[in-house]
Amino acid sequence: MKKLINSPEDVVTEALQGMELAHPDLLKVHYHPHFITRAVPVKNKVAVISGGGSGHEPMHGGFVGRGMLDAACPGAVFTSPTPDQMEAATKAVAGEKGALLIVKNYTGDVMNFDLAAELVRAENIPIESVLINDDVAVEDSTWTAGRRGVGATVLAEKICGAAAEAGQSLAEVSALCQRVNGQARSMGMALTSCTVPHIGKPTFDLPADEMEIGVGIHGEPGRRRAKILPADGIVELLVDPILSDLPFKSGDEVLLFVNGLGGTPLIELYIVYRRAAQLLQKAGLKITRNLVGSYITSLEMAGTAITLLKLDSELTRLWDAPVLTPALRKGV
Amino acid sequence: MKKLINSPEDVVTEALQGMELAHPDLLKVHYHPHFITRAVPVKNKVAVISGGGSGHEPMHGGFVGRGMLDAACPGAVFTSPTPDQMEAATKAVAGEKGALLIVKNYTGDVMNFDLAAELVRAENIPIESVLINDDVAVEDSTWTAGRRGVGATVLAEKICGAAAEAGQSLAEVSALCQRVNGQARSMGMALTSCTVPHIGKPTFDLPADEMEIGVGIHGEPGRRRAKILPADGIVELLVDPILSDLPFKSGDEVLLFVNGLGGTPLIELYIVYRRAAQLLQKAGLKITRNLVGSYITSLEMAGTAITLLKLDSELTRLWDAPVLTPALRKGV
Amino acid sequence: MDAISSTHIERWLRDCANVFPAHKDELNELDAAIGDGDHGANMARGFAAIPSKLDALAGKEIDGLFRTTATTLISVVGGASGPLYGTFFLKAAAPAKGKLKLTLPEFCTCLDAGLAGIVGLGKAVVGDKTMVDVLTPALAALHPKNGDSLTGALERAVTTAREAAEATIPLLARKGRASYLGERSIGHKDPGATSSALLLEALLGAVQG
Amino acid sequence: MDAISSTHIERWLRDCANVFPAHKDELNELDAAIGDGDHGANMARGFAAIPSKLDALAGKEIDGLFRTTATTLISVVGGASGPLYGTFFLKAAAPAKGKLKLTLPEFCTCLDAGLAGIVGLGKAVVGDKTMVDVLTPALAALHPKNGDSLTGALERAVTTAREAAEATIPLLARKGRASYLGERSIGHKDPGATSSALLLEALLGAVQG
Ligand SMILES: Nc1ncnc2c1ncn2[C@@H]1O[C@H](COP(=O)(O)OP(=O)(O)O)[C@@H](O)[C@H]1O
Ligand SMILES: Nc1ncnc2c1ncn2[C@@H]1O[C@H](COP(=O)(O)OP(=O)(O)O)[C@@H](O)[C@H]1O
Ligand SMILES: [Mg+2]
Ligand SMILES: [Mg+2]
Ligand SMILES: [Mg+2]
Ligand SMILES: [Mg+2]
Repeated sequence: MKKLINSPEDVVTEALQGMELAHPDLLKVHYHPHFITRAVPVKNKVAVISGGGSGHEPMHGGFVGRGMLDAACPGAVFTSPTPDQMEAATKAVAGEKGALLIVKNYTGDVMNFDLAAELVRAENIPIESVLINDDVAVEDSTWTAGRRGVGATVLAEKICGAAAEAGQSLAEVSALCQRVNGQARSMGMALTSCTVPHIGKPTFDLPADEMEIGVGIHGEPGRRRAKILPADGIVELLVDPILSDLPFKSGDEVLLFVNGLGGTPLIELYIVYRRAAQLLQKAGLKITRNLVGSYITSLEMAGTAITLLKLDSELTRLWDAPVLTPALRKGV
Repeated sequence: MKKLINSPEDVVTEALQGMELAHPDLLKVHYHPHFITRAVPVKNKVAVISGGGSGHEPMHGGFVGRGMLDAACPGAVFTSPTPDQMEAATKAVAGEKGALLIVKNYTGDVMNFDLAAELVRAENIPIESVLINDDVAVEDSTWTAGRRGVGATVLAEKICGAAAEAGQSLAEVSALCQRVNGQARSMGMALTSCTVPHIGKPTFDLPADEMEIGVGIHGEPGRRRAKILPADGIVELLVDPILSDLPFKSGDEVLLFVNGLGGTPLIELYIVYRRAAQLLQKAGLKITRNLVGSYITSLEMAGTAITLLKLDSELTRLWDAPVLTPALRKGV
Repeated sequence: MDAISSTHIERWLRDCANVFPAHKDELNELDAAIGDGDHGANMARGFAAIPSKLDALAGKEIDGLFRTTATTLISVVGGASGPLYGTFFLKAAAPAKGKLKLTLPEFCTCLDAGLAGIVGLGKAVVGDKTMVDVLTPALAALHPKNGDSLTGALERAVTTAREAAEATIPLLARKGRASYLGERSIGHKDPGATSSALLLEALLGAVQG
Repeated sequence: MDAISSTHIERWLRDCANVFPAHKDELNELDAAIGDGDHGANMARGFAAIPSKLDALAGKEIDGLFRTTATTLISVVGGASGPLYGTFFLKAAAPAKGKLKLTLPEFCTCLDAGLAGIVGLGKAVVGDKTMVDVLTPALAALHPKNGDSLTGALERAVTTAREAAEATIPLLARKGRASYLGERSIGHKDPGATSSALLLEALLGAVQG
C-alpha cells in the first residue's frame, strides 16, 4: 500500500487536523465525536448538515463554509458516521429554524442518520433529512437498498446551502433538496481499484485491460466489468444511461459535472468533459453551468463519474450564489 | 496504460478542447500553434504569460484569467512549447506595456522561450523573461542546468498577475517575479511513476516499498531512492532541506503550499499539510497563507511537493488580490 | 433446567472483544468481495470498545449489559452493522429488565425481540442475503425442544447459524451495499450473516465457560 | 574529389524522416532512464515534418534546405533538442549560401558552424554528456585526411560518432534534464548523443545513395 499516511487508524483524525491547521479562518474541527463546523456558526438560518464515510475528500468537510454546509460528519474510511456525531454536529450549529440533513442513500448512512434524527428531535430541534439517490448504475426498486447517492450530493449541498443562506425555511430548503435530487442523475466508472488503509490491499483486482462500469464511491466493484475503451467510448457508456433515465429532453438547460475519483489527473477529466459536452449538445441540451474536478473521490481510485442536473432559473441562481469553503469558492 | 484518453497524439489537443468547452466565459483556446488566452484579452496592462509541457494541469492553462495569466502555451506532454506558440500568444495579448514571460528553468523551456523572446523583440514588443528555479532537490551551480522550476511557478503567476492587474510596469512586475522566485523553495517526492501517453509504460519502475525523493514534475526519477516512510517522516525529508536552503528564519511569515502530483488524493495532502505545519511552527515560522491541492501535476504520479514562500506585506496583499481562473478563484 | 446468568452474558460480550478482532480480516475480505471491505473493521472496532464499558456493570442486571452494548455499538461502529447490531441489543434489553437470570424461553424472548428490531430497522426478509438470513433460523432453533439442555439448544442454534451463513452464498443480495452488485453478488458469503454466526458461537462458548 | 550536392542534402534530410521514427522507442527509452522519455518522440515529430516542406525546394540551394529544416524543427519539436538541432541547421545554412554543391571542406565549414551554434546556445562542453560529446569529435573526424574519399571521411565520422555516443555512458550529466539525477545519470547512454550519431549515419547513407 503506497500512501502518504502514518498509521491506518490515524488517517481520518490526522487529515482533520490538517484541515483544521490549513483553514482556521473557515473551519472548526471538533473531536470525539468528530465533526466539522464553520469557524463561526451562523444560527439565524436553516443549518445544512451532511456527512458520510471518509475517503471522499473534499466531500464533505471541504464544503463547510458560507453558502454551503454548516457542519459535516466524517465517518471512518468508507463507513458512515455514527448518530452521536450527527447529533453533536446538529446541536452545535442548528438554531430555531432547524436543520436539514443531506444523506446519501446507503443503508448504513440512512440508518445512522435516522437514529441521529430521532435523538435530535427529542431535543425539539426541527429537523428534516433528504436522501440523495442519483446513481443510475443501480436499478431502483422498493425491495432493494435502492440507488446510491453520488455526484448530486455536491450539487445539493451547494444549492441548499445557498438557499439556507438566503433565509429559506426548513420546509423550503428540504423541498429544494428533493428537487435537486429528483432532477439529477449520475454514473461512474473506474480504471483501478483503491486501497482502504486498514485493509492494505486493493478492494478488487482489475486486469490491465479492463475497467469497472457503474461503480459507487466506496471502492466497491461496479455493475459490470468490461474491456477498456477509448475515453470517448467510456463517456458514451456513462452519458447514455443518464440521458435516458430522467429523461433529459432537447432544450433542457443542464449543469454538467465531470468528477474525478481521486487518482485521475485533470488533463484526463477535460478529455472526458469534451466528449460529454459533445454528446449533450448532440442531444440538444444546453450546458449552462458546469463543474470539472475531483470533488467526490474514492481514495486514490482512478476513474470518473458524470452527473447531470436539470437546471431552472432558481437552481441556476442558487448555484451562482457566493460560496466560501476550502473546496468551492466563488463570488467572495 | 490505464488512462481516460483517446489516442496519445490527441491528448493535448482534446484536453484543450475540453477546457475550451468548459470555460468559454474565461478562456479562448487557439490552435496551430496552440495557446490559451483570456476570453477577453486586456491590453492596457503588462501581459503575464507562461507555458511549458503539458501533463501538469491545471498549470498553466488553468491559471489563465483575471488576476493571473494573460496567456499560456502548452507543449506536448512534458515537452516545452515551441517559440512560435509563445510568439503568437505574446502578440495576441501584449500591449504597449509589454509582456513578462514566466519560464520554468529547464534547458528546453529556457531555449525555446529565448528564441521566442528574440522573435517578439523583433516586433518591438517590450518583453522580459524571468526564470523560476526553486527546487532544492537539485544543487545549484553555474556549470550545470541549475535548479528546476516547480511550485514557485504557481505562486509567481498569481502574485505577478495581481501586480500586472494593479497597473505595475513591466520592470516592476519582472522584479517582483524575481523576488518571489528568490524567496521560494520547493522539494517533491513520488510514491509511483507516471506514464507518458505516447510511451505507454511508466517512466521508471518503483518497487512497492520504495519512493523517489527529490523528483521534478516531468516523471523523471528523483535525486535518490529510499524505503517508504510514514507520511510524517517523508514530510521531514522535504521540509528540512527547504528550511535550511533559503534559509527561513524564526519569525518569518510564510505561505505553505502542499501540492499533489496528480494521483494523490486530498485526504493524504491534508495529512502532509498537518506535519509540514507542525514542523514550520516548531521552527518558529508563521504560516499566514497556504494552498493545498493538486496544482502542478505530473500526469497521474502519486506523490507530493512542498513549496515555502517567504511573505512580506506586498506579496501577501498581491496573493490575496481577486483572481478568476478555472483553477484558482477568490474575491470574485 | 439451567438458566443464563448475568455472568454468562457479561462473559459473552467480553469474549466478542476477542472473537471479532480475531476474525477481522476474514470479515473484511468477505465484505470486500460484495461490499466495501470494512465489516471486519467495523465489528472489531465496535466490540473492542465494550469491555471497558462493562466494568461498572459486573454482576448487574442483564438489560443494563445489553443496553450499554447497544449504545456503544451504535456510537462506535457506524456503517450498516452498527445500527443493526446496536438495535439488536437495544431491543433485547427490554424483556430482560431487572433480571439477573433468564430461563432459556425468557432468553429467546429477548433475542427474538432483538431480531425483530433488526428487521424493523433494515426491512430485510429471509433470502435478501443479510444477517437476517442467519438470525432468523438460528434463533428459532434456540427455542427449547422437549427436555434438551441449554447447551444442547445453543449448539443447535450455532449449527443452524453456520449452515445458514453458508446458504447465503448462492443468493442475490437485495439489501445493503451488496445489492449494488446485482448478479455479481451471487457466489459470495454475506459478511453480516457470517458475523451473526460468530456472535452465536461466542454465546455458546461463554455459556460452556 | 567528389562533392556534396543539393540532392545529397535533400536525400539526407528526407531519410531522417524514416530514421528517427524508426528509432523513436529506442531514444525514448534512453531518455526515460535519465530524462523525461520524450527524445525519440521529439526527433520523430520534428523530422517527420520535414519532407513536405522540402518538396518546393527540390534541387534548390543548400542553404535553403538547411534553413527550412531549421525553422521546421524549431517550430515543431520543442524541448531542448528542438532549438539545439534547429540552431545546428540554421547556422549551417549561412556558409552554404547560394550553393548547389559543397566540397567536403566547405561542407565541414557548414557543420562546424552548426555545432558552434549548439554550443553557443546550450553552453555544453565535451564531457557534459550531451550531443556535443558526439558532434565535436565526429565533425572533427569529417575533415578530409590526405586523399581520402568523401565516403571515407563520412565513414570515419560515423565510426567516431558511434564510439563517442557509447562513451557518454560512464559520464555524469552536467547539462539538460539528466543533470538533475546527479550521480544517478552515470551508466546510461545520452539520448541526444545517440540521435546525433544517427543523424550522421543518415548522412553517410544518403551520400552513398
Ligand atoms: N437492510 C439490512 N438489513 C439487515 N442487514 C443488513 C442490511 N443491510 C446490510 N446488512 C448487513 O450488514 C452487512 C454489512 O455491514 P457493514 O459492512 O459493517 O456496513 P456497510 O455496508 O455500511 O459497510 C451486510 O453483510 C449485511 O449482512
Ligand atoms: N545544454 C545542452 N547542450 C547541448 N545538448 C543538450 C543540452 N541540454 C540537453 N541537451 C541534449 O538534449 C537531449 C534531450 O533532448 P530532449 O529529450 O528532446 O529534450 P528535453 O530534455 O527537453 O526533454 C539530451 O540527451 C542532450 O543530449
Ligand atoms: Mg462501510
Ligand atoms: Mg521533454
Ligand atoms: Mg461494509
Ligand atoms: Mg526529454
